Amino acid sequence: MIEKKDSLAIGEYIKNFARKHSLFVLAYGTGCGAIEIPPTMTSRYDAERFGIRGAATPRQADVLLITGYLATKTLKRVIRVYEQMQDPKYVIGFGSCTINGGMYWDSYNTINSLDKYIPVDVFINGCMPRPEAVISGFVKLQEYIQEGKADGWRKYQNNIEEYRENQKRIIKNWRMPDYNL
Amino acid sequence: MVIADPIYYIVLPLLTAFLLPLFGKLYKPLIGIIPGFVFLFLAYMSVILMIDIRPDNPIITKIAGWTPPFGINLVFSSFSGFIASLISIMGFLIWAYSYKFKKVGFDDSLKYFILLLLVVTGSIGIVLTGDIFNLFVFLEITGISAYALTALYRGRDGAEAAFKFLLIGAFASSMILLAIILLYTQVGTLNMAEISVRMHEVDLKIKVLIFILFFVGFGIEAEMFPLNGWVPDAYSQAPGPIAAVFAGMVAKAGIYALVRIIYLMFDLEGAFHLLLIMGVITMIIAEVVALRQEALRRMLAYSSIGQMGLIMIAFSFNTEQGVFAAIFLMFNHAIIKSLLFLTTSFLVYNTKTKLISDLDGFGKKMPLVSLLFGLGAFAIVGLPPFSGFWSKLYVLIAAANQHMEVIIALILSVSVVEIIYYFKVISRLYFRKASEEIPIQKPSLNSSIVMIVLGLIIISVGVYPDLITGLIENATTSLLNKDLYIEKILPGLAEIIN
Amino acid sequence: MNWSLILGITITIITAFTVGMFYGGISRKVTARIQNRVGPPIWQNFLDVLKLYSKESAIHHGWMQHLGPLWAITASTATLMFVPILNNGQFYQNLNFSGDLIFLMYMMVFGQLGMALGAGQTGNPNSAIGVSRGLSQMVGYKVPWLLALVAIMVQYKATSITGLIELQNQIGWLMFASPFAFIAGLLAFIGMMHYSPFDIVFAPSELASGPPSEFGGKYLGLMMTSGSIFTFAKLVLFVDVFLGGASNILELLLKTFVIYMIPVIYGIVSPRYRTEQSIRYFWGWPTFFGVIGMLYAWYMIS
Amino acid sequence: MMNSLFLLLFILFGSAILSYIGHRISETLGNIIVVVGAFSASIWFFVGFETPAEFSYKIADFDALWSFSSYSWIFAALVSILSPLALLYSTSYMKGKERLGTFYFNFFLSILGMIGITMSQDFISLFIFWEIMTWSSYLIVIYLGKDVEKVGIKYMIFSAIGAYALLMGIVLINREVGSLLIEDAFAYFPQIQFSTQLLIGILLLIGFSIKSAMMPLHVWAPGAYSNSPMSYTAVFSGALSKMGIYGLGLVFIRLLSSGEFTLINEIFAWAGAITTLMATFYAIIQDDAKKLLAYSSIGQLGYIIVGVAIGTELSIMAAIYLAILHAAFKGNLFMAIGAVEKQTGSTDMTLVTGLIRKMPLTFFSTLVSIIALAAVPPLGGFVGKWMLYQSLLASEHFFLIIVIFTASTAAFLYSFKILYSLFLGQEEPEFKNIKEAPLPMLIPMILLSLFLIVTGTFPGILFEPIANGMKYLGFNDVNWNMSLLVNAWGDEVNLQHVSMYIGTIFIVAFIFISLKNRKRTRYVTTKDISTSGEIPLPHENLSFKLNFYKPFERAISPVMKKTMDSIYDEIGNGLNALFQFIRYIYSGNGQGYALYVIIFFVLLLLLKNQIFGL
Repeated sequence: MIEKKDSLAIGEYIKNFARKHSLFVLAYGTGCGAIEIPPTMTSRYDAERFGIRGAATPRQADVLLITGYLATKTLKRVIRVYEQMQDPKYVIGFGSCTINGGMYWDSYNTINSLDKYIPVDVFINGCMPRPEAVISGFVKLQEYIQEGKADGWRKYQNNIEEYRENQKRIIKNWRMPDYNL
Repeated sequence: MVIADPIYYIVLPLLTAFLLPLFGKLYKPLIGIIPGFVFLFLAYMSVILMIDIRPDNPIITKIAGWTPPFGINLVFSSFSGFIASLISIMGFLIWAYSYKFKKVGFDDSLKYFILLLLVVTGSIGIVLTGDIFNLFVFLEITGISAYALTALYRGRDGAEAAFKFLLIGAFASSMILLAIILLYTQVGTLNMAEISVRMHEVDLKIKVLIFILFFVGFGIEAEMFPLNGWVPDAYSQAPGPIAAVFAGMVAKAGIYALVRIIYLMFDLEGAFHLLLIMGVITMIIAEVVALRQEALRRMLAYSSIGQMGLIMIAFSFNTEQGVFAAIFLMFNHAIIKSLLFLTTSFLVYNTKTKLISDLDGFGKKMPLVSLLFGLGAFAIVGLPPFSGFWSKLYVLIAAANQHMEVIIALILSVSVVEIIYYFKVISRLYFRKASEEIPIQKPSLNSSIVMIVLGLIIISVGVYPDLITGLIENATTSLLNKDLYIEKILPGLAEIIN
Repeated sequence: MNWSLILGITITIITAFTVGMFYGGISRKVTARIQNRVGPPIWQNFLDVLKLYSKESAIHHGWMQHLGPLWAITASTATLMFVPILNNGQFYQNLNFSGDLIFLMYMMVFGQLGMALGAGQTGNPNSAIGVSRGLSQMVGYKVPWLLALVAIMVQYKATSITGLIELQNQIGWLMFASPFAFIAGLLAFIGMMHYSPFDIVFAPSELASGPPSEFGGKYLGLMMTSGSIFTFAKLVLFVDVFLGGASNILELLLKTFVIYMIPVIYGIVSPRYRTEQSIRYFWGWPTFFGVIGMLYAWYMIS
Repeated sequence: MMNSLFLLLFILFGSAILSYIGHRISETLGNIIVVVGAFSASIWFFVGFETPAEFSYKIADFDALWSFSSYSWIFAALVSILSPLALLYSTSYMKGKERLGTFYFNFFLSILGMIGITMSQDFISLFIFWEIMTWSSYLIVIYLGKDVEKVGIKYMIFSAIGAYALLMGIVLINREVGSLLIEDAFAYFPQIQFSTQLLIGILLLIGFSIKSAMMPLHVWAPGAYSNSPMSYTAVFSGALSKMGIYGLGLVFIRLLSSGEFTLINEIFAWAGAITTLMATFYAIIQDDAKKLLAYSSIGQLGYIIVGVAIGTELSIMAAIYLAILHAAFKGNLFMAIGAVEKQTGSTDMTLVTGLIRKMPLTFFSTLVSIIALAAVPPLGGFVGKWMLYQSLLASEHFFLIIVIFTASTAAFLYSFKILYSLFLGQEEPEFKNIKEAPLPMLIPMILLSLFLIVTGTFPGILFEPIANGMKYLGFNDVNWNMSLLVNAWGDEVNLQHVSMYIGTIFIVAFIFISLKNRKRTRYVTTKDISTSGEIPLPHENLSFKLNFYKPFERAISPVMKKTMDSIYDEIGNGLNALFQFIRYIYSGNGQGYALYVIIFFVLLLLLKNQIFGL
């Protein structure tokens, strides 16, 4: 498998610097939280200052932003989108729903904690978090990237069986080819 | 060469025609065989005669020893001889094609061969005779036997066609007779040569009247518009070989007579103009009408009318090239159109309705016949390397040297129409799936051989036209200098009169 | 082996890349300022490309997609090679004496064709739609562009750019010498830069960024590189033809920047055309000016 | 005597007959005969003529002369290179069809016709060979029996019109010059009075330009090209249409050499340009690959007509170069499409898709030919276009260059469409087990592709014979370089630099992108695309094919309203109505006919003064 790299190597530093300052976000607007993305991106809070910009397709994206609760149906799509992204890739869980199910904690068709199904690098809590919180979450992600600690994608590759197990437990009709391994 | 004498052209077929019933009483198959020998002899004789015939030594036969202008005489010049041999050879081929013609029962075959012999006699007589009244007589022989042949099937349509033919033919004979009478009152002789010498004595108005009578009369035989109402019915109702006879012999005899009259007897400038105009009209209307025909044989009939129009145009130029082209056209048209009619009779016989639309996929069913039909079609629309191309080319060259660009354009645009309807048929024959399987009557061996021979003639003349051009040049010269003709028939008469 | 030539080529490419990247960043900055935002730093595009190159995985749907970006960068650098960067530049003179305008016009579509093939193989409907739009629009803006260039070629009897530059050193800039051709060329140039309202090819909100929508990682990085080089090449070409080229690098930067800002600022304040609207637009006024320019040229030579 | 020219025709005709017989016996034998005959003929053509052979004879007292002029040699070489390849291809393409004997018989006959046209130095044999070529090609066009009435008859009508215009011109030349030798015609033509010169010129031009599908006379071409078997269409569009170009060259440069005919040149140049533009537009909106290629051939021929009609040294050179190249790439394209048709059974671009990984070599040859067609450097098409534009610039045809340049830009649209729709895009399960085309079909395509690639960098290979040929046309000192293009004003394009640079950069970038994290670069199927998380099922076709250029169609819709076809159809209907009316003259009523006779007689009597001038 992939050996742990020495994060002090200069090349790695430059790479991380670049990754950190250019985050192409694929905002997966599932729940109500999606409404917070436009103000984050536009003039009021201008996330582009940090090099954050929207990406059109998962092929180009670095960050998968899950805004809100995930129904089991939606989870399938999210997994597929995540697997279509190119490494290194990061996931930001947005709002309480992604952490513990939030107000849908006992719903029959939503998942409670996103982390069991795809590796989340940064959670932003709140129901729902304001743009300031979102931006601070991104900044946190940038710090992690710089330090090389945002390695959810490696974790996903290493423990793929475990993740698949969890995913298949939720998704009954599993009709997905195995991607990105 | 004692046996080779033009008189046999007339005597033999005539006698045979009258004696044929007796032979039939003796031994029935003779009915089919005897005419064959006659035709064979005629063909052989014409070959022998044509070998050493030149424009300056026509063979002149005086019937019953009376010298012209008092007696009847047959003139076998290069021109008349060429047409006569053409007719006799065609006669032999058509006999060979049809002496076991399935569709004709026995007693019919007796009539059939008698009438065939008579038609040949008449047409050759028209061509060979040097006497105007005699020409009329032969015309009547041809006409009457042609009417009878048209109605040979005794069908309702056949009878109707024959009646139309008869009606219009009657006009022809009466007008020609009237013309002959007027002419006799004017010049007091019936010998064509002498007439042509004495013609300048005739008053112009009467001359024109006589010419118009002749023109209309022979125009009917020569299928000139609008006198050709009989043609489509006659061609489409008569038995297949008979249509070929009409195209190859009767029409040729008619146009021959017309040309003979115009070139030999009347030195009218307007005559050529009239011929040109009528030729153009005939050609255009006939081809255009042929485009809209559904029945195959009617289409062919109209197309042969168009060809006759083309021949008239070529004759009307009154130049050497024009006459050359015209004679070449007559030859080609006789061969090709006969081939087309002979093949068509098989094609049509195997379709229930006689329409073009029934011919789908015959290329598979009857490969030989379809191939030969296609060959004939290619030849008649004038595609190289087939014989039709050369005659068309010569017509165009003649027209060009007359500075008649418009005529060229007309001829060519009409040829486009021709191409359209012939290629419709070809594409149906070969490139359509057969509609339903009906039992096919294959052509018998002799018919196939005849058709193949015709096809070979077409191809060989097309690839190497010099086979035939020599004869045609002789014919041209012998038609064009009439003084030589007169001199040969009536030595010294011209000096006596002038 | 001509080392100085190879060195020159390398430096030219690097210059073009840098300048193109900075221009892109500047345009983003300007956009942000006009929208009353702070906007990214002007070196943002460098970071993006660097990030894309530092991606660790990549996917492709077959050889054509693998070759598409190569094709693009080959074409863009080749275009750059045959455009004289500086007038007197012994240094930047690469191969520009062995190419002329007509050659360049064909060279410029070479890359687009390659990109289109690459995008075609991904099998993504959005890519195909983007390509169809792009090619259609190309036919649109080629007409006034051609009219402008042909007017100049026939008026000054030269098809090589170096010849045109030498000529402009004597008679002054062509944008004043033959103004109508300049107008037509400029309007066509705006379309050529694919900024709004002519950004129907990449239209992010409709087409998911169109042709490149299946390209990620190194492929996207290579495409962005070639895009920046191509931008610079086009700018230099325009400056050479109409603004008399540039004698030193600063002048070149100044002129190209001015020309570059026109489509950018025009784009920020205008919405997006539909494809047939854009084509009809180019066949409208720009073509009219082109025809006027052509007639003017005709009048001048006869 | 067995003249070498005569022998060439003899070989062709013999192989026609033999292949017919052979195919009657067994298909394999027939195919062997076909291939051997074709290749021996072309080998004899290239090897057997060390000395300029001549064969003169008289047919029906016309002088006829066969020999290759250096100009006609080019076209003969074109035919004898392309036709054996097409026949080799055909042996595999036509496998299992019926009536193969007829097909190959006509195929050889049309080759014979083309060779004959190029070798005949007198109008009469030229016309004979022309007609042989025409009717044999007609028989092949309707060979498959697809809408014979419409396409076949249309082709035959237009060919007949062209041929008869030619014939009329020939006859008039015979009258004016008194000989049918082409050289005599050139020599004595200027003495003819001007109006006749004009008439003859126009007639000959019409006759020749119909075969090369010029705009108002082009309507036969799309159907004819797309209906005949592709193996023949390769020759039909590649070589047979060039016969028209050959004739146009003769007429424009040699016959109408005196300066009074510039108007005709202008008219034909514009007609060619309009042809190019409109044909390109029609090609863009086609959905059948055959039809698309047919229209694109018409368009390409338009360029060549422009080049010939302008008539300057450079433009003629460009025209001949483009003619040769068009033969190569369009033959190649038709063969490739034929291969696709053979393997998948359809050329409908909305159905066939994603064949690139199934038929890579076919895709390669298609790609090369498309690049050559679209005139993208560094392949050969660019060279021809460049020379054409330069000649137009130098001869001050400003708006002409705009029109054809726009057309060549629009050509990118259909070029991409044909590549994308057939080979790229989604790979559908129904085409899962398509195999690459068999070897006899591949070899010709590969050879032609290599030819295109080489001529792109070293056009001089072709310039040499072209320069010889132009001596015959009267351009004595044509200067050409092996791989350097120079225009009238001394501006140049160095093709070696171009291709060297492109090659280098391409290789460098290729190495870079292929080596960069090679381990983690993977191939994924075309079903794995970003469809906002949805998973496309195997039967869901996601490729975008139908109305591919709808916006462009909307943009150009005003000029596409009235097609030439509809106009001709209206004319045809009108004529049909007229003929139907005339047909009723023959009412079938005996009394009516009798009445005609009377009326005619009376009319003659009434008009006798006018007719006989009494």
